[in-house]
Amino acid sequence: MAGLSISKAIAQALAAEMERDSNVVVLGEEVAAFGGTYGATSGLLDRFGGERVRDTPISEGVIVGAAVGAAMNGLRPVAEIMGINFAFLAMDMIVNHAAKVHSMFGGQFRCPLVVRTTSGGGRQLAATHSQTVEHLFAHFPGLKVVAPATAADAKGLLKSAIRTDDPVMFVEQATMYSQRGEVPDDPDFLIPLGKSDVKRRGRHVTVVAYSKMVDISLKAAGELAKDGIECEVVDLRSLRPLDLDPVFESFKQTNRCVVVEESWRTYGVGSEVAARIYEECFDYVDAPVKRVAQKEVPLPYAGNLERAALPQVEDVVAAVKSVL
Amino acid sequence: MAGLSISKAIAQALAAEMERDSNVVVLGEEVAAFGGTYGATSGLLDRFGGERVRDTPISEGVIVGAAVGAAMNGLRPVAEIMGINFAFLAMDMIVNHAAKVHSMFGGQFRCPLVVRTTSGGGRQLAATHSQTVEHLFAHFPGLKVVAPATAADAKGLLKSAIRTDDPVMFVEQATMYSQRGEVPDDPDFLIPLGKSDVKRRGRHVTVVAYSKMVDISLKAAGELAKDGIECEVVDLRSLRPLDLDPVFESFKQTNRCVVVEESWRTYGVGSEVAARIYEECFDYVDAPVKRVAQKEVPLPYAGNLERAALPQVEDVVAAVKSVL
Amino acid sequence: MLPTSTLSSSAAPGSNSKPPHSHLELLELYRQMVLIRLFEEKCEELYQKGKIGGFMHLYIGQEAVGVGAVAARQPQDSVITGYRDHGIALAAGMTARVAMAEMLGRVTGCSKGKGGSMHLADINLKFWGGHAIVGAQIALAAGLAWADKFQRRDAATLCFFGDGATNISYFHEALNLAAVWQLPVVFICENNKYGMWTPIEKVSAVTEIRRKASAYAIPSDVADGMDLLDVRAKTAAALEHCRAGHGPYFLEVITYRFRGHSMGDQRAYRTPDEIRKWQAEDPIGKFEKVLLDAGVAPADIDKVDDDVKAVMADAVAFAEASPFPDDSEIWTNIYIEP
Amino acid sequence: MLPTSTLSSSAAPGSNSKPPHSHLELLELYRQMVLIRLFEEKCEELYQKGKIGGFMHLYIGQEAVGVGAVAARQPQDSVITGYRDHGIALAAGMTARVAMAEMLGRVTGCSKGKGGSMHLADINLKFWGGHAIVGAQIALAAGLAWADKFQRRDAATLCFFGDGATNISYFHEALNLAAVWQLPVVFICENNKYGMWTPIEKVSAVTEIRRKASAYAIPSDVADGMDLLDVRAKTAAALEHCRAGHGPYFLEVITYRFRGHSMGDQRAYRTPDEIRKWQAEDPIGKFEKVLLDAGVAPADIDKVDDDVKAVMADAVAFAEASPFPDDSEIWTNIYIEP
Ligand SMILES: Cc1ncc(C[n+]2csc(CCOP(=O)(O)OP(=O)(O)O)c2C)c(N)n1
Ligand SMILES: Cc1ncc(C[n+]2csc(CCOP(=O)(O)OP(=O)(O)O)c2C)c(N)n1
Ligand SMILES: [Mg+2]
Ligand SMILES: [Mg+2]
Repeated sequence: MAGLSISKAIAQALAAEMERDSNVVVLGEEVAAFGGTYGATSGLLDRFGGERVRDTPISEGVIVGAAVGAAMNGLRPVAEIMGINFAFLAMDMIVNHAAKVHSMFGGQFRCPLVVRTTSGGGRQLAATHSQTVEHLFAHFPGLKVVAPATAADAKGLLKSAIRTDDPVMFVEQATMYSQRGEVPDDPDFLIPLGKSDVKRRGRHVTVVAYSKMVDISLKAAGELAKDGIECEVVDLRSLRPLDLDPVFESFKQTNRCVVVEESWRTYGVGSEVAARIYEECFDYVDAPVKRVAQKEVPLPYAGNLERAALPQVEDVVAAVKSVL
Repeated sequence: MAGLSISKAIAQALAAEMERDSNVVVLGEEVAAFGGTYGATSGLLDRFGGERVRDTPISEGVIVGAAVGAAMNGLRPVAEIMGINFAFLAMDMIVNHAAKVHSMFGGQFRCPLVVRTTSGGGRQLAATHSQTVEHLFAHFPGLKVVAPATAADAKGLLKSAIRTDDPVMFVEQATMYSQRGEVPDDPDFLIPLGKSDVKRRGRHVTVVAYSKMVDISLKAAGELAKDGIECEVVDLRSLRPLDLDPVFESFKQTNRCVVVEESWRTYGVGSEVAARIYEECFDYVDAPVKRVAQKEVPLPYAGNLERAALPQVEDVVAAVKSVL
Repeated sequence: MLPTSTLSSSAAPGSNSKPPHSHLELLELYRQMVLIRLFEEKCEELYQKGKIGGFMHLYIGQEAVGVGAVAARQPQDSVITGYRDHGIALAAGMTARVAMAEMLGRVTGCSKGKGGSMHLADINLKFWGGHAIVGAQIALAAGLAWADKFQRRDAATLCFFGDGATNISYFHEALNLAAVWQLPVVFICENNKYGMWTPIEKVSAVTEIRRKASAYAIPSDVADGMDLLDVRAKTAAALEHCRAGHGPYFLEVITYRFRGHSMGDQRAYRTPDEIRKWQAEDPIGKFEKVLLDAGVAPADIDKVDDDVKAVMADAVAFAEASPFPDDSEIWTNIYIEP
Repeated sequence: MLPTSTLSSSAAPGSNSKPPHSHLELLELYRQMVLIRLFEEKCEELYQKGKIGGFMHLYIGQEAVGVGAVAARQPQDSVITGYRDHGIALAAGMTARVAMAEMLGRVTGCSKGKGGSMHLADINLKFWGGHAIVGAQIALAAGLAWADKFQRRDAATLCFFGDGATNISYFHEALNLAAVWQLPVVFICENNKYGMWTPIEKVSAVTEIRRKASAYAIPSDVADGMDLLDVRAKTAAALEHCRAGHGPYFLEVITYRFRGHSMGDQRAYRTPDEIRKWQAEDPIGKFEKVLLDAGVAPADIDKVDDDVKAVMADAVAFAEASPFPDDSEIWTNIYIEP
């Protein structure tokens, strides 16, 4: 075990999988010579050479398009899209091709592709550069969508994402790269895709979150514990497949739930979690599931406006108190 | 009043607004010389000339991009994207630009743009050409998203969409163009955006739907009425703004709800409606809100598979019975 | 007559540098074109009867492009195209049975009935489909070729697309990437002058499509799409260029579709004169003359015609006798790992 | 010295067909460049102090491009660019006060603090922003110009973008549309040789960017981006072309950014030699010589320098004294109609 940043954990995962399988290749803007905008591909070019680690033009469509074609034809590409806000320019390739070439051709083709990208606000990048929209991709059957919250999860999940024969969107949160955590050294350390994880035990309220909101929720849980309120914090880790079993299990104890997401509330992850809780735990519901989310506005630049719009620890604290 | 097809109703709406405001222009693939793939722009070229009705290259990105720029600079473009499946290629322009130029620049710019497109399955077009994904666009504040279910609504809503100074996605269902209905002749016939509409009165179960699923739900309601089960069918008409007041009002009488949507269940419209019902009508809930949706698979070509995957009248009937 | 102004002088059939073709070889190429023609006519009939659904785009008139180009490939070379894919599929070696079963949505179809007309494919033939998002295959082709180059497979990719497709994003991004990474792709633009009902000059700033290749420093040539041997020779040369490690090549093929854009296309966007002029250039009729000139016996040609008819009758019978996929098949092939 | 091989012969400053410039005019152009330079240096300082947030891309070294090109426009002509927009904003007439207030996220900023560094704009100056999705402004520019042409406004659009942006989808689709519709856009590629840290030759099949324009039959020229008068003259000629109804024009401007791609860019992707060579071509220093050669008094130049310093001091004071937007401002400007 070693204290590693998320960015280093990702670089480790990539290196380990490239070591293990010579068909794993990395491509994207600035991933090679400069190791990625967030350092997550740092060191790979030196270690694996220019044929396996490739800088691309600013061409999001063909970055993913070429990766899909290469995946169909035997490679296991890890394509980086610098920000999920730019993934809209590759959306057709991700949802119409990566997600469908296997099924639409009756199972002939496979697309073992990982699209790594960065999501989230909080850096004063204004409306077009601050979105959290991984759940839009998670709407599409055929695609897997992963969004880790810790360094260890980032490593273990990314390694699984690279090994699975299905296409995966792997979404990192842009403000979290330097966050450190204990990460197993074992090159075969894997975390299965599609399994939620209880990040804190508690019996009063079930708090459901993923990505950076796990951190926010854990901080809120810390605050609340001071008042004797014990939250169980469930980290979804994958948005597709969506594993809500730990949520239901917890909810059957707590009878109360708060879902925390960084994106806008309407048509968000919280609504899906809420709807499913009512479907599966109807007799256990003591209060409406509460959703904490970004205010429904394009995120503004000014620091105070951005703070006012994004979900904060105190919003989670207030939401938990409101369902008690 | 006259019995009109949806396609004619749309052509009428376009003509009326073009007549009224010389800044309204129409662009898209095959919209001019051939009046649109579905005939919805038929007759416009002859009547308004080639400067106002323009065929474009197959360039979805710049179809919407040029429309956004033109909207900022004084025109009121109605851009047609031949199918919502191709709108992914224009998604950046729609969600990052059309939806944001007003807010991100502090209100300086306006973007009175309508993007008309076609959604839905049922024509054996296979996985990439059969999707129903308007709610993904409805996730974005700054955009309005409309999806009419009848010829009259299509006309009245499209006219409002063209008149509003905000950008609107206007989503028609591809199998419904020839469906006829009574449509007011009045050139100033308008239906306000963001208002749901009760399409059938009933006191036992609230059925919520939009676009083609309204039709399916009305047919199911007809069946159920034979057994003495009276459904109230609420047509959302707009997905953003989302007007759930009529749903809540109805639900407070029926205490039971089925949401019918053509797309996949996970992260769909049904989850949002369900979550909101619990938030707003918690004390009125007698049974979990039931969601009827497409099976979570990329839609296959073969007719029987397509039917098996898409929501059918009998699925709605069964769902309604299950919540009673 | 094909308007000569649209063709470079090097497009003359005589420029074919390959050794003269054997009768057998000529008959096989002829057979493929006739098979496509009859397959398409049968599809037309079955579509009108409601047995084929969805959108369907016929290849009639363009047979020499698919057959000529694919004939130039080695078995390790890949082929990919758009939704107008029946002809390319058959040229790539798909049997009429398997293709027709897919058309009819049967489980014996190449894509188990899940893809339909626009999504024929056979991985064993290195025929990667059949893609209905205009231009997407151009990006996918870059990836196919990248994998081949990476694996040092001595293989290239033949990527077909229409004139209309050259205006979409993917065309630009993929040609640039292919050039920068020196990928072995032959980009084959089937310039049939129309994208749906719109003539190329209304939507493309240049109508000599190969001029677009020069923006990526990709060498290019033009071929007469009504002349199978010209297409074949120029594709062969393009493949040699790729195999020699010189990166991508661009081939514009001047052709024409004799039917509408897709089934149900009754729009009057072409003059009867134009259509007649091109029909006089029918690639099959022209190639029949090549065969006769080469001394192939008319009886041998007739025999091919008869054989193909029999093959088509068998294919339709096979397809119609095949079961529809079981409804439970909607749940298969979504994910490889649960 | 600017490597001459990258410039066509017509790029020599002497080719400027405009009448000789008055001292006043020269001083005004000089003033704008100095204003940009000092504005950028101040931004750098304030960013390091944490007063400016987000991503910030400085225009230092490229001043002659924005000032020279925008100086050629008429008031009715539009201007649009990418995220590297401070210089263009100031050249378009935005005051340093309003620009600096936006940098600091104040409600007095041009975008009320909602846009920040990458999203400066002023509709009254027909400066349409500041767009941070690479290449998006190229598509928007086609639309701006379409509206102008449609309204018969006798106006054209100056659209700025980087060399890296020429590889993205929008570039291709927008240039083709502009050519087909004969839209009055001057496409100005600020070729500063790098997109982020990657040199152009690693990611673009052609490095003489103007070659890309020929795929759309758009006429092009190249200008020396370190020579304000050359940029201005060639932009003026391009605008004349547009105004005469001949459709779009493409101008490649060879330039260089003296700072990194954005703040915090400490990567060593350029040799000190290369940087030094270009710094020797500093557009402001060069233009000062032009002024002196034209007989402008050194004292007049010094006065401009002093004036600009005062303007900048005032701008920073204004911005810092301005209030942040009220938190409730998040709810404004989402929709125009509820
Ligand atoms: C991205 C996208 N936009 C639009 C369409 C609808 N569409 C299908 S085929 C076609 C015309 C293509 O023309 P061309 O590339 O010349 O090929 P051809 O049909 O002539 O073989 C269009 C517009 C589509 N399938 N995908
Ligand atoms: C679509 C998109 N992809 C990637 C980025 C990240 N990005 C911002 S600037 C930039 C480099 C652009 O280079 P160039 O066009 O040469 O402009 P320059 O910065 O040199 O002025 C990149 C890759 C982005 N903003 N948008
Ligand atoms: Mg064509
Ligand atoms: Mg650059």
